[in-house]
Amino acid sequence: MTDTGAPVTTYREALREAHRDAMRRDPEVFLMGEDVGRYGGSFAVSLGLLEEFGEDRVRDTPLSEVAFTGAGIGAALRGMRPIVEIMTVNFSLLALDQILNNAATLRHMSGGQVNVPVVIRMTTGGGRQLAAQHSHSLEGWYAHIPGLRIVAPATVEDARGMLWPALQDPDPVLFFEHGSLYPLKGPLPDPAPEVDIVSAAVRRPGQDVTVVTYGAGVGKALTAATELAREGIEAEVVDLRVLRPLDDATVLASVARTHRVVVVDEGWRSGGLSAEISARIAEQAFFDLDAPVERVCGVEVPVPYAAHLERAALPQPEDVVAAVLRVVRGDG
Amino acid sequence: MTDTGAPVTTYREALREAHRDAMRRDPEVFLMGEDVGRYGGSFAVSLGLLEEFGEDRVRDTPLSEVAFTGAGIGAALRGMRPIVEIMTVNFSLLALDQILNNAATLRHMSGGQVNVPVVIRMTTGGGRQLAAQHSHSLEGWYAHIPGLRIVAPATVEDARGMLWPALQDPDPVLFFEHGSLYPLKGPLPDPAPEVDIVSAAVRRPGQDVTVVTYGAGVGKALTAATELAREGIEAEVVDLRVLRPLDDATVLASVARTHRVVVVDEGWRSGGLSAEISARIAEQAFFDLDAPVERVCGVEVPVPYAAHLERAALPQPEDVVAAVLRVVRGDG
Amino acid sequence: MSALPADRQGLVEAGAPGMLREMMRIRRFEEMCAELYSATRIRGFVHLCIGEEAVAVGVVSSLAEGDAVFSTYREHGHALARGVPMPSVMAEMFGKVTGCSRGRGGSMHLFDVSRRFYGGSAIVAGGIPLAVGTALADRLHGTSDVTVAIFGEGAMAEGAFHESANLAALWGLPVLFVCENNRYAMGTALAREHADTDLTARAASYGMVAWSVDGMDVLAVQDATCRALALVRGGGGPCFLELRTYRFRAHSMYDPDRYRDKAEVEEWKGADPIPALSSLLVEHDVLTQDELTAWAAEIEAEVAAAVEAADRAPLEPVEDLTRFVTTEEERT
Amino acid sequence: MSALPADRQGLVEAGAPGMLREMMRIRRFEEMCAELYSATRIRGFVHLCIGEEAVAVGVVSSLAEGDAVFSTYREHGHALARGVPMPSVMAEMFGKVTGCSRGRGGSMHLFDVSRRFYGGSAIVAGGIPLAVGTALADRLHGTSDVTVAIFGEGAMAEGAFHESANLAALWGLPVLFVCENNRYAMGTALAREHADTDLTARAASYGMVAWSVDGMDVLAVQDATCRALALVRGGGGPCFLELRTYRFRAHSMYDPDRYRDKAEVEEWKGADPIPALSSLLVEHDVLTQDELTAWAAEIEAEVAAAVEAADRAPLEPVEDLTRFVTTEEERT
Ligand SMILES: Cc1ncc(C[n+]2csc(CCOP(=O)(O)OP(=O)(O)O)c2C)c(N)n1
Ligand SMILES: Cc1ncc(C[n+]2csc(CCOP(=O)(O)OP(=O)(O)O)c2C)c(N)n1
Ligand SMILES: [Mg+2]
Ligand SMILES: [Mg+2]
Repeated sequence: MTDTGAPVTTYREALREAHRDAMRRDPEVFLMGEDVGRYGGSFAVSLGLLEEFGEDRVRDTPLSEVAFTGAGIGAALRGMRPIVEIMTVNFSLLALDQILNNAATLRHMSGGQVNVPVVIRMTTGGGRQLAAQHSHSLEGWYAHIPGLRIVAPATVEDARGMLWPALQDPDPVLFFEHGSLYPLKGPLPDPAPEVDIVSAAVRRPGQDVTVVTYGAGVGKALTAATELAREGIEAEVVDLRVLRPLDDATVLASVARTHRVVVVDEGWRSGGLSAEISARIAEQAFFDLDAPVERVCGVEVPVPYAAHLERAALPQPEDVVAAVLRVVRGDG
Repeated sequence: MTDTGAPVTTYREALREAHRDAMRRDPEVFLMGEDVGRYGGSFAVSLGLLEEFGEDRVRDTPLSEVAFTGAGIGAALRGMRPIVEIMTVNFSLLALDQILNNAATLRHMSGGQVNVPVVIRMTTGGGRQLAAQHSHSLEGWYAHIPGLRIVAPATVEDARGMLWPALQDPDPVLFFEHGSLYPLKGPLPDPAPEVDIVSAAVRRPGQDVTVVTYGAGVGKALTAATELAREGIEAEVVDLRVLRPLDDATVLASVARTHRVVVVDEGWRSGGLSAEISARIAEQAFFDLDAPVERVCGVEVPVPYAAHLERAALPQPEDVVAAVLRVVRGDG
Repeated sequence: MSALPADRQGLVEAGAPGMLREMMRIRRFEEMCAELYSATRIRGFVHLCIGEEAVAVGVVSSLAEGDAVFSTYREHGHALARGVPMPSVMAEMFGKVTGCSRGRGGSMHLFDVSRRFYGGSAIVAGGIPLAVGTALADRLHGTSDVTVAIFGEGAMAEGAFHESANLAALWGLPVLFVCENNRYAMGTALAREHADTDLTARAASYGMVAWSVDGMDVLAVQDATCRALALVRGGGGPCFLELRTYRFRAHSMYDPDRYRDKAEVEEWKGADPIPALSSLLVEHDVLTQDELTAWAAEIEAEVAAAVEAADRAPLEPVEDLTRFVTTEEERT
Repeated sequence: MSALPADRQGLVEAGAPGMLREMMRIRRFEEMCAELYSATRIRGFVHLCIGEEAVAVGVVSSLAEGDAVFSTYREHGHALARGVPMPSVMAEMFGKVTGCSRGRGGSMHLFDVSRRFYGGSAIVAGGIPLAVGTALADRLHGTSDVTVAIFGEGAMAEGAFHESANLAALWGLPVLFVCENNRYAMGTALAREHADTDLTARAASYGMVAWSVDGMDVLAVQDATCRALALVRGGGGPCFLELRTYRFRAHSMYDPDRYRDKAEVEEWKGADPIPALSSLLVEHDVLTQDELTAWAAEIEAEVAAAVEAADRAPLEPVEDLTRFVTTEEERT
């Protein structure tokens, strides 16, 4: 993004600083998960936090996703502000029952007696040759669950800014960090700006087509937009930021301007989040659309290890370009 | 459905007969799950099977969804044809990792070396005042997973007929029985007709609107269609039958005739299967549509216990009627 | 009956009369639930603890005010013993807004957070991890509160139990694990659930102190609970109690109870905790038969009043369906 | 070194020379993997078993042809010891179509079903339930095959381990549970993973026979494995072996290994199974130094040839990406 003169940092460091800041501000905040302490976090997000905050507040857990996720929910019931790190979305399946049937449900089921202000962070996505069991993009599943808020920071600023409002939310928030973003560099003003966990953001304006995406898709969409600009097509890139509840207004406002949409989502196509975006646009802006909404998604295969196959399995900028050309020019 | 003179049976009995038949035909078939034996199955589907087939082939398991689902997958790897009964979709979350990361993935990840011919059956859905943790409709999540086939019998004939082809499938098949359907009565010719696990079925023809649904939605849609007929609107009811891979052709053929669509799905609206149906229709039949696709879905709340609230939370025939009127007449 | 010295003064000091009365109250309440279920005034799943009242009363009456309780779907007794008012429990089962969970939870989800009664969980073993979490919070907050996790012997086969037991023991958290061993998980007998039926050995393998107690003897249950609580409260880490008991009724109102010998049921009925303690107290001149008769009448009236109040109580307006899904909505 | 009688004949009869050579082969192969990883020829996650070769060789070389193996992501040694050809393992890591999983699996997912080597699982403990399933199938088929489930000590904290151990023991299935206790799960030391670090006691609590063995002594591992296999094969139900070992390298190629004392690592390197057995065999005149040198050269050549072949091997055509997701596709 543009040079603002602000100091440059990485997504990883921004996340780490967000943790440090939250733990300094609120003694009820603590971090818990596999290898968040002595190892420094499997993606080095929490490096140094154990040393600064001690064992009580930076808790290494055994390989027990059910128990420590549930324990985070339980501590939240008691008014604490736990950050549970589940290493990756792949392992979160083991704890999905806890997230759905407890975190998301207890408030409603108890008639409003409890709050569950837990934040559950996890890495998501593919692209690093980690093969089928380690490359899932399942945030779309979580976005299906009433009672949860789902955020997916795509920028350094959001990595730095989204944690604090997530911790302030009285309800459970899931926090998805795409594994390829940790080394991402970007400017971060000091003091770090506050951001919301409510709205989508237009990352690049354009009048010819709306590209709706989030997470690692944002960078790919921006790359595609640069390419398209060379062909005289100005794509507007909308970063959803929040996957539940979806900020329809920002998306629809863009569609009202461009009349054409491409949704980019690394998850498998059938039944993915992209389908929901597409369905909502069709429902709410049917007569605005000049062409059917296109989806650029993960191919419906378990993600393979081999680099060339993995690349082919995941959306790439050239796929976005091709889809935009289809919706703009009606190319087949 | 129409009176065919065939003997009448129930969905539950049809399922039981399907099990009996499969176990008689193929010694590799066995049934395993919580309380399938001595208790007779929590919904009495397997009543009497233990007595007929013995403990080796009708196996009561401990409360260990991970282990017995995984064991079913393992036995399938070895060429057996296990039927794993997970009491309800709600508990299947505990075994979701096994289903996604093993059953659905092993074939691809091993480069085609293995098959996983397991059938996993479970009850789904709400409507019986079982409250939030026991009323989920999550088959849409499973329909997102490449490598699985998902079936959802809505009729007595399908309850009787779908199990055998599911067992013949060399890949994993998930079998969703809506909890409200077990007492459903319907005709079943003797011998039971063979059915496929590939195609959708038109359960009622009509030229004014297509109602796409499955499972317990079929009965509700048919009730709505009867009501609508009184107002001169002929709804075509499409029973998806197979939720993955979706039979687009049958749906699109109907849309090409009717130009209007209502999707009925008990699952929560955002990110549900209904979104995928809607998105596909928009993608493939955009210029056929005279109105945006409407979705009639579960309200986005954990399903409440109280009867009147539960009723309001789930799609009802009158909601289908209202949606059809909106798409047909443009009523708001 | 009890292994404890049963002299008049000992019985009075132990609070035996109050515990007897509480058991009678729970028994009568549940008998009424069964009647109301048959009359279709209560719906959903209802699991009675008739026969197991000594566990509910012995354990829960030993708790301090600040202690927390996580129970199961078989929790009427625990809720009443914890002081959740009978009318609010009954109203909950009627699905009324005056119910302790506003009618959203039903029999399986009784909540009263003002009494630190955290429900009512219908995913077997799903509440246990939460108990680890409140205990963690209490420890980090420096209180001396204990969290009690109640579950059946069937639940111990679930991974959630294992992970939670290990985590609580590893971290030395103030959790009292209470296993109601009623010898069956639905229709599956103990010996078909656990490779080793010595449940205290299983618990001890996590380094917890574990006892096995006659769960039909409320005085023994109380004594063991008090000793265990003292240990846990004193910082000794978690404890485990196995309470050997039996349910006199079927698993739920749906269960035809085909899997147990009538003789076995009858034998256990001989150990019914209520008549045994009644006789003991009359024998030792702690109570007279007239007092017992008076109690029965009072309880009858209390139950009748609860039913009547529940009957007359209002339903929550359908418009409020989506309340309590998230907290934000409440604010607006 | 070994507790076993170590005379010349005993060593020869135990096959010590062959086991030494196999350990050398695995070691050299893995050193090469590390080099190739640094050279970015291999990608993804790679977990080396350097230091743990005595476990791989001692266990796997004791198996009969029909026995099945389920391993983890740290499985190069198991695969090679099982006879999976080195070129096909190396090609797999290069992502080539000649790889044992056609390049789809990578280092974490080596499959060779012709040798009943069922991979390579990257969800910790996720493969253990499958082993219960193949053992069940083998039992139902009346074979005398044993399934070996290999996992780390960290995996024993997962619910999947608990459920599987209980199920296998409950049903008396022919499973050999092999725990590679290398004292760390990523950066988390044994004592921070398990409340009770006596892993054989944990296993024994399921009623299984369990031993603890010096995992740095290939002869001791072999001896224990053979005894355990005899027990399991004889119908004694599952057995459990804890093999005490240590990884000399970091957890994966990503791990900066901050959590261990250098001194601890050095001390364990003193127990390196390869030089110890080499000396023993030379001492007892079973081998000469020249023979060892010749082996090293042969192995060097074998590894080099595997690398060269992998390098020259073709990639799978991108068009084949969606093969092997389901079997149907193969048929067409
Ligand atoms: C995870 C899960 N699996 C299955 C069920 C269905 N189910 C409800 S209660 C029950 C038996 C539980 O037995 P136990 O833990 O001994 O408790 P009890 O009912 O005897 O009090 C089963 C199988 C469930 N609710 N949750
Ligand atoms: C369910 C799950 N949780 C976490 C991880 C991340 N992870 C991979 S290996 C590992 C440590 C496993 O330790 P152990 O079982 O002792 O095996 P070792 O690596 O020491 O051989 C962890 C935490 C995972 N792959 N799966
Ligand atoms: Mg029980
Ligand atoms: Mg380890």
